[in-house]
Amino acid sequence: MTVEDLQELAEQEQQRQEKFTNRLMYCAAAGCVSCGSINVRDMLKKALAEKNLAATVEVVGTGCMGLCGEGPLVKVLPEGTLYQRVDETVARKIVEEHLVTKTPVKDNEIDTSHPFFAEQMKIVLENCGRIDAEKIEEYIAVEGYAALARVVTEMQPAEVVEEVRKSGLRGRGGAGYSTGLKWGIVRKVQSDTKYVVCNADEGDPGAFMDRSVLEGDPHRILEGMAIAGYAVGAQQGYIYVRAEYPLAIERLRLAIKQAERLGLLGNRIFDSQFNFRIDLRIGAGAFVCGEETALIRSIEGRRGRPRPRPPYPSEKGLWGMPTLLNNVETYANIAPIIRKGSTWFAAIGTPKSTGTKVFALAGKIRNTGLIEVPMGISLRKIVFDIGGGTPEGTEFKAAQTGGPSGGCIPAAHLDVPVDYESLSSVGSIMGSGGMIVMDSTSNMVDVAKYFMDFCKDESCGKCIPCRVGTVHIHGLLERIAQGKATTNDLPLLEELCMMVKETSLCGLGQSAPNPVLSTLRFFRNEYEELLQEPATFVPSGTDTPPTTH
Amino acid sequence: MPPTTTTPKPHPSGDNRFKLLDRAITKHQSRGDALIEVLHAAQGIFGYLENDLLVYIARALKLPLSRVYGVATFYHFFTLKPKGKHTFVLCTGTACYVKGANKIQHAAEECCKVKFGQTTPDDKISLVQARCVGSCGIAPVAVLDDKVAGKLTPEGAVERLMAWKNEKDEVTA
Amino acid sequence: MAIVTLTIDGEQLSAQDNESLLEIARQHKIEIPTLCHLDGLSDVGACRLCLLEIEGSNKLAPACTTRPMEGMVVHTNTEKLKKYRRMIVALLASEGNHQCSVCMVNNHCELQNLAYDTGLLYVRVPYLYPNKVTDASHESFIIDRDRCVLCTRCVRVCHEVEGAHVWDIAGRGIDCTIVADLNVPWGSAESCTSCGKCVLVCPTGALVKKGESVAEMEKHTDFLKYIVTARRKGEWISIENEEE
Amino acid sequence: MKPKVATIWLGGCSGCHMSFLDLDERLIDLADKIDLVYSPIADVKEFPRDVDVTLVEGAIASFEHEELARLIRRNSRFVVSFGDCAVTGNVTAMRNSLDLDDVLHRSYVELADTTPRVPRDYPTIAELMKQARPLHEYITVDAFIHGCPPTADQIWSAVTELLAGKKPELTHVFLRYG
Repeated sequence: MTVEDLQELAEQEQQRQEKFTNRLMYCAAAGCVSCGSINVRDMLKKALAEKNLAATVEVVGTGCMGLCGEGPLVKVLPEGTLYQRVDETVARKIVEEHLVTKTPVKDNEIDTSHPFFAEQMKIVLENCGRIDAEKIEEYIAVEGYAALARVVTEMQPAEVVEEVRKSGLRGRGGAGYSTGLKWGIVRKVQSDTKYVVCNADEGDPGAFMDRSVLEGDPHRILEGMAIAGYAVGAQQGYIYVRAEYPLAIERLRLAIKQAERLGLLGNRIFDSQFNFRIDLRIGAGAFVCGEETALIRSIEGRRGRPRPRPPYPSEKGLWGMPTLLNNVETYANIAPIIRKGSTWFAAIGTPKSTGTKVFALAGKIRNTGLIEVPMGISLRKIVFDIGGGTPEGTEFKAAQTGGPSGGCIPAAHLDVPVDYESLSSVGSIMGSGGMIVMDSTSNMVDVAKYFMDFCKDESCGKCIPCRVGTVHIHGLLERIAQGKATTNDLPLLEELCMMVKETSLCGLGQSAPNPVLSTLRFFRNEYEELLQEPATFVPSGTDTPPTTH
Repeated sequence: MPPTTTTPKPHPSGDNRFKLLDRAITKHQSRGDALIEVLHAAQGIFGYLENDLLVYIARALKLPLSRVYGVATFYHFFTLKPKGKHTFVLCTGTACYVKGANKIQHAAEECCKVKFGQTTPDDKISLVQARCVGSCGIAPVAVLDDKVAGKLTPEGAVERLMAWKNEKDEVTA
Repeated sequence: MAIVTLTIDGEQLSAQDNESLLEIARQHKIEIPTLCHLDGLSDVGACRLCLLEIEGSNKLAPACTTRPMEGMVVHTNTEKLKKYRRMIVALLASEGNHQCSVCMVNNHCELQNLAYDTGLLYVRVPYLYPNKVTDASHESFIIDRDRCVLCTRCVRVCHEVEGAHVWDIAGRGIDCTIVADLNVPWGSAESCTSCGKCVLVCPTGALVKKGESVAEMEKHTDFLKYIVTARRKGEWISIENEEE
Repeated sequence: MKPKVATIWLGGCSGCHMSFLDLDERLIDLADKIDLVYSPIADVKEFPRDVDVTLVEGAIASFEHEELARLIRRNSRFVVSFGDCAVTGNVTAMRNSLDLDDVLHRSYVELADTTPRVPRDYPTIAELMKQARPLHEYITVDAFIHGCPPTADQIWSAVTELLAGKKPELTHVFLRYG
């Protein structure tokens, strides 16, 4: 494969697509599939055959189109008309009315000028809803692998690192470390063997951003990783993906096979000296494996227990070799940065948090689904404009970001810009992209308890504060929720939280108390209302009945 | 009993499934660091990880027994006990939780008289918890024998569980 | 390797930069409490008792796995550290079933000593009173999991020094437990050489010799100094071998 | 007026009280200084009001103990956990991981010499709780005397400090479990 071959492939595919008068894109991501989008596909094909349109209209399964709560979704190209809640009847109507009589199916048409779409900006998800994830040609037709071609044939590794650094891209896994700096560190370490690892162990319950990218645009990850491999001097990559995502695993396997067949992975990529291979490693259900040292352990076939850093994986990672670890969304940003330049990317978002962020919007909100917004957008815009606000008759209470490591942002901070620093200033974190909206019916002590229950179950058990501390924090929350705790228990709860936060070995334990601390900060009254006064000495003569529990 | 033929011996247990497992092990060149991959393969073939199976894997990958046991018990995905005939996987991700998954949990536990993570004594139903199956848009969600049921209610869950419970046992010879 | 100067508790010291802060402090008679650390075994940084405050860092660092840097200013015994250490010991006490009065290593127990050193007057969190398996199937030794603090010294000494790898940890979180082979009774664990090293390095009464009675047994870990395969002083945390 | 002192025996073996008696000749000293208003070694039926210091031996093992603990808290200015069972649960709590019915059956049926019968059947005997737990998990405790049992010296040191109106500072010398 040469650069010219790639261009030729792209043109061929574009020509193939142009032969169709229409392309019907149905959402083949997990959410819509579980609502029956496969039946919709079959009906579309059947109806097309009946109307003799099978040769001129293509039916394409594509990645997540965002509005998961209203699925299954079908998009008609080239018009770009988007249909929601498509069942078999509607599918037939789309063919018979939209395609044949050219009258859109009004009842199911979505107004794409709605803020849900207008306020979004798609970089990571640009191909979701646009291409068939299972066809490498379709990815190539939308400039896929062009960035890799350019990097390998025209740029020095140091230039690639510099370009990524200048883009201001920060790790999308949650912590927000500068991606360019990380790449630079790994590049500079002297070693014959280095590894590039993609963290696709999306464990935050209530987040499915990475899944959507993996299922909807797997080649984007492969390309991002290969560019990273070239930049840091690695020849082998691993994608560590959750076993709970069978479709993503299947699509990745297929994508790797396709890329290898075309020589986009393997030896002498684009006739250069650069060799790069990618293997999959399947996780087995451990949230802690999102922590980088635990993830490395797990790839090595061990119990996924973290170890103290330093040494950092960039120095001693997989099998003791320098290892670059980034998450799915980070790699997904690489190809566009190379293609369109770091200046373009750096102009999006805020000066310190550049680019976009994908959020999985869920909970007590009208429009649930996957959204991609420029950094710095206000929380209010996300919740009320994009999300459409809370359901009828309830009021917004808080938005939870960062999952079990994050915090709740109350109504008073709705105008906070969504960027790394601002979110942490209000006691939450950017996190990997889960955003759960709570309304006036949500009980915050319960929410804190829910997350602590998760953390205690997911604690690996290596360090004492996390192993035992989370159990006690959960127990205290339970007692508080049941009304059995006294006012003495609240300071104990806070002390335990601070202790677990400051003394735990890894990020899981260090951030586990965050949901409790943040709800204590903004909704302390909800805790205090549940507390009793402890029994004390009552001198005779001042008789009040003894306090009973 | 002496072997009657000179063809390659089948696995001592005479179980052909071990051939499949051997293939998975060979694919990874019997490397110890492929333990998790091999356990995945083994569970896929046998349904669960029996002790004998773990011993077999430990020998094949030249790993200490306790390491294999430690790994198999660390990850939620692996199970050392056989699953029930039906599985009810309740999503307890945040979105489902906010939309009342805990009510379904209580109802299901009440109905089956076992806790999540357990199988009913008649081996009919396993209650399993999953941390987010990625269908947050249609929360609360459960996966009933590989079929996703969205916007589930406690009553709906109990109805389906009762159907499983009242299923007649298939006649076994 | 280079020589660096640093300050620990106000004392200016020079040290080799491949030694751990724990080694350096102990060379200078500065006491830092530890539990999972044992000279001669790899360090895992798990018990969090040896955490230190380092000026300019907002995170506490474990002395056993942190290397010195030029100009580092370290505090080993601040009020915050003392409080956290006490809480860690309290958590350990709450997680097991430690009845000192009926323990073979009563008065010779590292956990007891930690409770005294940290001034643990009582355990503020509720005791968990777990149900754990005591196994006396081995001909010479007993494993009493009620008293196990999961320091993994036994796991490490068995793997790193004896090379048998009888022990490992099963389960996760609060359910973690030490198992022999495939969680079999110790007496039927084929890999065990009955060398007894695990018993000697165990800081509590979780691993004991048969035939001793309450408060009779004393552990000694000095033998590790004479075993040449053990980790050399100053070696960086041995990632490849670290068995935990 | 002499300070009023009470001692009470809950879920324990009475070893702490035995150790208290080991104060020997110091007991005579003590008798001059305090008014012992309630104790298993004194014949008082009701736990009195306005006690200055109460030493509680033993864990909270039965519902009666729990009730008593609350009464003690209400009636005492200063409550002291006296001995390891009160402080940690200790030996009394060793049954906690076992099923209560199994424990009762083992003790009162399997090991019975005569009339094997589980005491639960007698309404006059306090019902055991599922677990025996330390005193401070039920009420606020002001001071702790450790040991199984605490030594006479430990008790003396704590008591003299308490009588001087101080919370006993248990230094390394006196802090000991077991």
